[in-house]
Amino acid sequence: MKYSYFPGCTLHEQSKSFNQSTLASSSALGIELEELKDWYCCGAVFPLRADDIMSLLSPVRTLIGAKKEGKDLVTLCAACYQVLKRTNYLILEDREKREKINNYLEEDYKGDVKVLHLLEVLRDNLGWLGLREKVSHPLSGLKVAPYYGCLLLRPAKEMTFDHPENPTIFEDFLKSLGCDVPDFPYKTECCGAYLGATAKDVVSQTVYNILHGAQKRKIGALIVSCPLCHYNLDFYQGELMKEKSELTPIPIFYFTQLLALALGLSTEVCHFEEHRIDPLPFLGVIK
Amino acid sequence: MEIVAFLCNWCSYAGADLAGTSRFKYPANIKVIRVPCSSRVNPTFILKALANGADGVMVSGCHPGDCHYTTGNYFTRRRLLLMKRLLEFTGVNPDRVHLYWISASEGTKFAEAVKEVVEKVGKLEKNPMSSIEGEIRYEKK
Amino acid sequence: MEIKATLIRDELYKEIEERSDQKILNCYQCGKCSAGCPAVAFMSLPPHQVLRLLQIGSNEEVLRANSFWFCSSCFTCASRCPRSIDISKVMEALRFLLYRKGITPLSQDMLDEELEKDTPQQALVSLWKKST
Amino acid sequence: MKKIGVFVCWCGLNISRTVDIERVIKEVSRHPQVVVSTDYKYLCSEPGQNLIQKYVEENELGGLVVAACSPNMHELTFRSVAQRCGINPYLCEMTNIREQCSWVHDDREEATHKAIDLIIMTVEKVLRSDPLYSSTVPLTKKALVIGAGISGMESALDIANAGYEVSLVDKRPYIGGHMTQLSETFPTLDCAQCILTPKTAEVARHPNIKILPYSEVVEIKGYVGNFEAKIKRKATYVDWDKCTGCGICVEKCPQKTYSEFERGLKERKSIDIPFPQAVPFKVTIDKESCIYLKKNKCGVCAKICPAEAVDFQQQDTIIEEKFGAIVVATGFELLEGDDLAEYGYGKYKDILDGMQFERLNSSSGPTSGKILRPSDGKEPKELVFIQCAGSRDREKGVPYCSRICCMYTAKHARLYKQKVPDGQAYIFYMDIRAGGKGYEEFIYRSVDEGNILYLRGQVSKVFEEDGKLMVWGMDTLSSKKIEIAADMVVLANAMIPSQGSKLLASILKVGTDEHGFFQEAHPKLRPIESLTRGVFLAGCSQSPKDITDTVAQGSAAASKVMAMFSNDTIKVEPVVSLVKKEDCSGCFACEIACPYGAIEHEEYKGRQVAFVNAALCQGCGSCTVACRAGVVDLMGFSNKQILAEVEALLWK
Repeated sequence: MKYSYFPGCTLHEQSKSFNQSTLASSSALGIELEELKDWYCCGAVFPLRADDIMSLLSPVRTLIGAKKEGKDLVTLCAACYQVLKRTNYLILEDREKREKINNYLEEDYKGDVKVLHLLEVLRDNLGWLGLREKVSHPLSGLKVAPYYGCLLLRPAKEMTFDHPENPTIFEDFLKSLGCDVPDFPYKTECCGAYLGATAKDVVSQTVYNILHGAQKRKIGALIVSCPLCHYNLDFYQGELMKEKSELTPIPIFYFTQLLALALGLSTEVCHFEEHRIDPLPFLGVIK
Repeated sequence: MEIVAFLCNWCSYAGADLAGTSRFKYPANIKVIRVPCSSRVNPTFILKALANGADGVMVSGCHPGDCHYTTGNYFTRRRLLLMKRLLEFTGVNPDRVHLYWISASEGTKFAEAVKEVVEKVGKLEKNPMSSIEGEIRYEKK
Repeated sequence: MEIKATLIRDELYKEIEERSDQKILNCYQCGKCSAGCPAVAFMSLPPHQVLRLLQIGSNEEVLRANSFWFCSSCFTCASRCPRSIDISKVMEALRFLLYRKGITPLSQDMLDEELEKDTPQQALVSLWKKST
Repeated sequence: MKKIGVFVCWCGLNISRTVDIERVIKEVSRHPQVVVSTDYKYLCSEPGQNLIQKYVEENELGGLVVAACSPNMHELTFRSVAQRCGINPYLCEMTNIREQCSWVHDDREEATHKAIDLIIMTVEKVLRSDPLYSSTVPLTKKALVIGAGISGMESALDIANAGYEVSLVDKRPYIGGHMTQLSETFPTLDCAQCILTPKTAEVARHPNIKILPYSEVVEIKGYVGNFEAKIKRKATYVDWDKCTGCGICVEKCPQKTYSEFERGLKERKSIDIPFPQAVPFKVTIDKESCIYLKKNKCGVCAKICPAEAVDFQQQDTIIEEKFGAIVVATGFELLEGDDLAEYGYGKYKDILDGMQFERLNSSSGPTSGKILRPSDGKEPKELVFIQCAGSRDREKGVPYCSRICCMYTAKHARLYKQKVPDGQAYIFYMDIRAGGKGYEEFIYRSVDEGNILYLRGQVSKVFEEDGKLMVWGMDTLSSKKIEIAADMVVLANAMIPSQGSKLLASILKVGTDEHGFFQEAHPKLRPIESLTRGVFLAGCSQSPKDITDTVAQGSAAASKVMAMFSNDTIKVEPVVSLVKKEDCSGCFACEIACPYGAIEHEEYKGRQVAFVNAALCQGCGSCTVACRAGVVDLMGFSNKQILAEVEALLWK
């Protein structure tokens, strides 16, 4: 199983924990992720203005790069996934925009690259049962809930990742690793995204709501697939702990970190040193 | 400019009536021929209209899936598609023929559609057939 | 307030509709967008009111609001709107109108070096693109 | 050539304001075949009609052109005038110079020109019109009513009381439909069972009604007056002739399964009578869950039945019967599934739909009429109702209004308050649609008596938190986000057509609208008839409606059937296709185009040719275009007529 791989800026730079745990576990599962030779920043946010064609050029260039390599394109960061997938959708559905965009490019792009999230690859190529068989160190005893956030799921018509209100793909993944997965209604609530710098109060509030909701349900840890969700839930959690005595630490994992652990890979690929909320005490309860 | 419109009785003709009851204005170039279903429109009728000098032809039926006769408009859709290709092949601008789906409740849509057809056909040159000496209308009494 | 045809559908209204590619009048004011919005508590106008004020032509009042700077484009509103309005696109259009006038929540001193070091690139790029 | 009379109507000022009528009649009179060209203020009036008659008699006219309003308005009027004058009605045509001329054009010159052109076109058409005659076919005076809910029963009773036989089919093992599940009805709070059971009993014992419960229509052939139906009687695995309904088998059956009647609030036995007032009062075995039918074990019911009625060998049987008319009364269902995911529907036990709440309220329901939470049996003190759950939602649910939810939600809240006096009911609503007799008054009495707090807005999300249901909604009147920690949430789910409607529609060859409701012939003037003659619509099969309207439509459908049955034969419209059989090559391309199966095969000079069954043909003309040789033509809209119109229009 060979795929082109688009790490995106954040995985490439800051979130080594996400990138390296992904690469290590993928290769352990026989999934070859080959980084695109030629890729550009996706732009982080999908342009929402009808007349904003320029912001689409960089993701389209990346898609053209992937097309040249002839393989499906795998990405992990929720923002990259959203931008690439919506760009592709737009190119396929909106002829007028497609023509406009192609006017700016050296070669035409018709929307024919398949953009996949690693979870989709696991589900469709390995299967949840197949994954379960590969797990050497089941994470039984860990009560972990998924935190989907916004960008993977919405808008559902364009993303077609999972049901926008009742997604289950992360749950299936966690169950395959042996985790105990409780109901977590906050899993699709927004973490505040990029508002940290300009509207810190919003992020503090949304993160508090999510963590408090998790705590009420005795959830030990959350998994994410977005570096920004991770940052908000992890970093702001540290800040909130200073003021809110009722909060207990809830480590935030990238889903690939737990995957690496379940596959018995070395904890080094997980780069736990990047975390503000130390996950090690929590991991101690693995049976 | 002369435009012949074939309207199905159940949806589009009623839609045109609604445009009337709602007093939506549209150009007078359009002359309507009522047919029971858009699938009654034989491509021959369209060719005849064009050959006799009509600058444009409009065909309108119920929305796909809403045909009064269940499936008639699906036939229309396929026939007209083919017909337009034939026109192109024979050197007639296929933009002279326009197909619409207008329901009985879409009076505005009908008025807009007529304006659209008149505008589009207006951009084409006058049908050369119209200057050919035609039949004499009737003997004056 | 006085309402007149020329007032309620002015150039600004048309520009918002065009840039967002959304029809504002489609909104029937159920408030579902506001009820699910993660940042509604911080907004001076809840999203449904932004749309309502645009409908009645109170555009200036809308532009004085702070709501769009608290919108994180999480698309919760868009995915639940029974009238198929993508409110996040309306918010984006409003942000654009403002930062074209030079109004932005960003300031030079906002990101100290410490923060810049830790904040993911994704957040910085997003913030930049959403505020300027 | 026939002599044509042209009559131009002023329609008061409606036409004459924009069209120069004097000029029109002058221009038109120059046509050689037009011998009369005249005008009148209101041609449709009595003196107007007499005027036409006078001219016909004086000039021996052979065809009439009436230039007035739309033929959809007055074609029938003027065709009967023609008939009265001894002219075949199909030699009278209308020119629409009102809706499609004077009302849509401002320029007097242009409108006048157009009117002249349109009239000349019609003259040319009438010159090529042939007299057409309606034919008649015999008629089977027996009706099939599909669906034995309140509208189907009403229909069946009316037809039966008029002295005609009726077969009443229902897919459920009992008659009465959804109304059997209801507790009280708005706006009078009548007990549903109390007003329904006398009707079910009457239906069951009526000598002219044959009830066929647990049956489905699987095939319909034929045409108006002469439908041939195949009805499948599903195996109940119990001989109903022997079953006395004693219920011993139900008591002893060890297998439990989902109860449709209780909407999952209570389980039922695999062999069961759905409810104590069921008609017929007979047991049915659910083959999906029965241990004996699945694994060939158990069979305790067969052993214990004192009447020896259980018969595991029973098979589905097919009944074939002829009917003259069909009434479709297949009712509704509630929207379920992922479309309502944000409300936690299907995920949390204490989130109920309206029908489940009816069952909770019903004294014969799972809680004997007490309002208790399904999760823990506690009495809910904070109860949130959400209207428009899936209705008026063009993104996920259905775009239409389900019409009854405003009313039954008010009823629910009021009944709740009666039963839980210290409880509080909240209703999230968008608009209150209470357009019915006594409805608005009912809403406000409910607010008054039930102390209901109406919150104007929608709910965005419902989820479980701290043992409660957290409701995030909006009150758009105060612009406040509302958070309620509720004990129970009741959704007014959208009404959708009942399962199988689409399939039935294709069996009956009638149309459905985009949502799957059966399509009426005309939304205003023919709401009871389907687009297939002899098939009538009643109740929620056609669109969401309340019991009052459902009953009214059931009766209306019956009266249409009775009007048909009051004749011994049935008239067939002459606007049908006709095959020139000497030129037919027998390719049967027309057969593919025909949506009604009206094209039949006929032997002609030793070969197979097409033949149009006039009783089945609806006159769409699709076949005429499909015919490669052009030997199929449509009477009343013939090729020569339409081509003459095209030519006349383009005369210079």
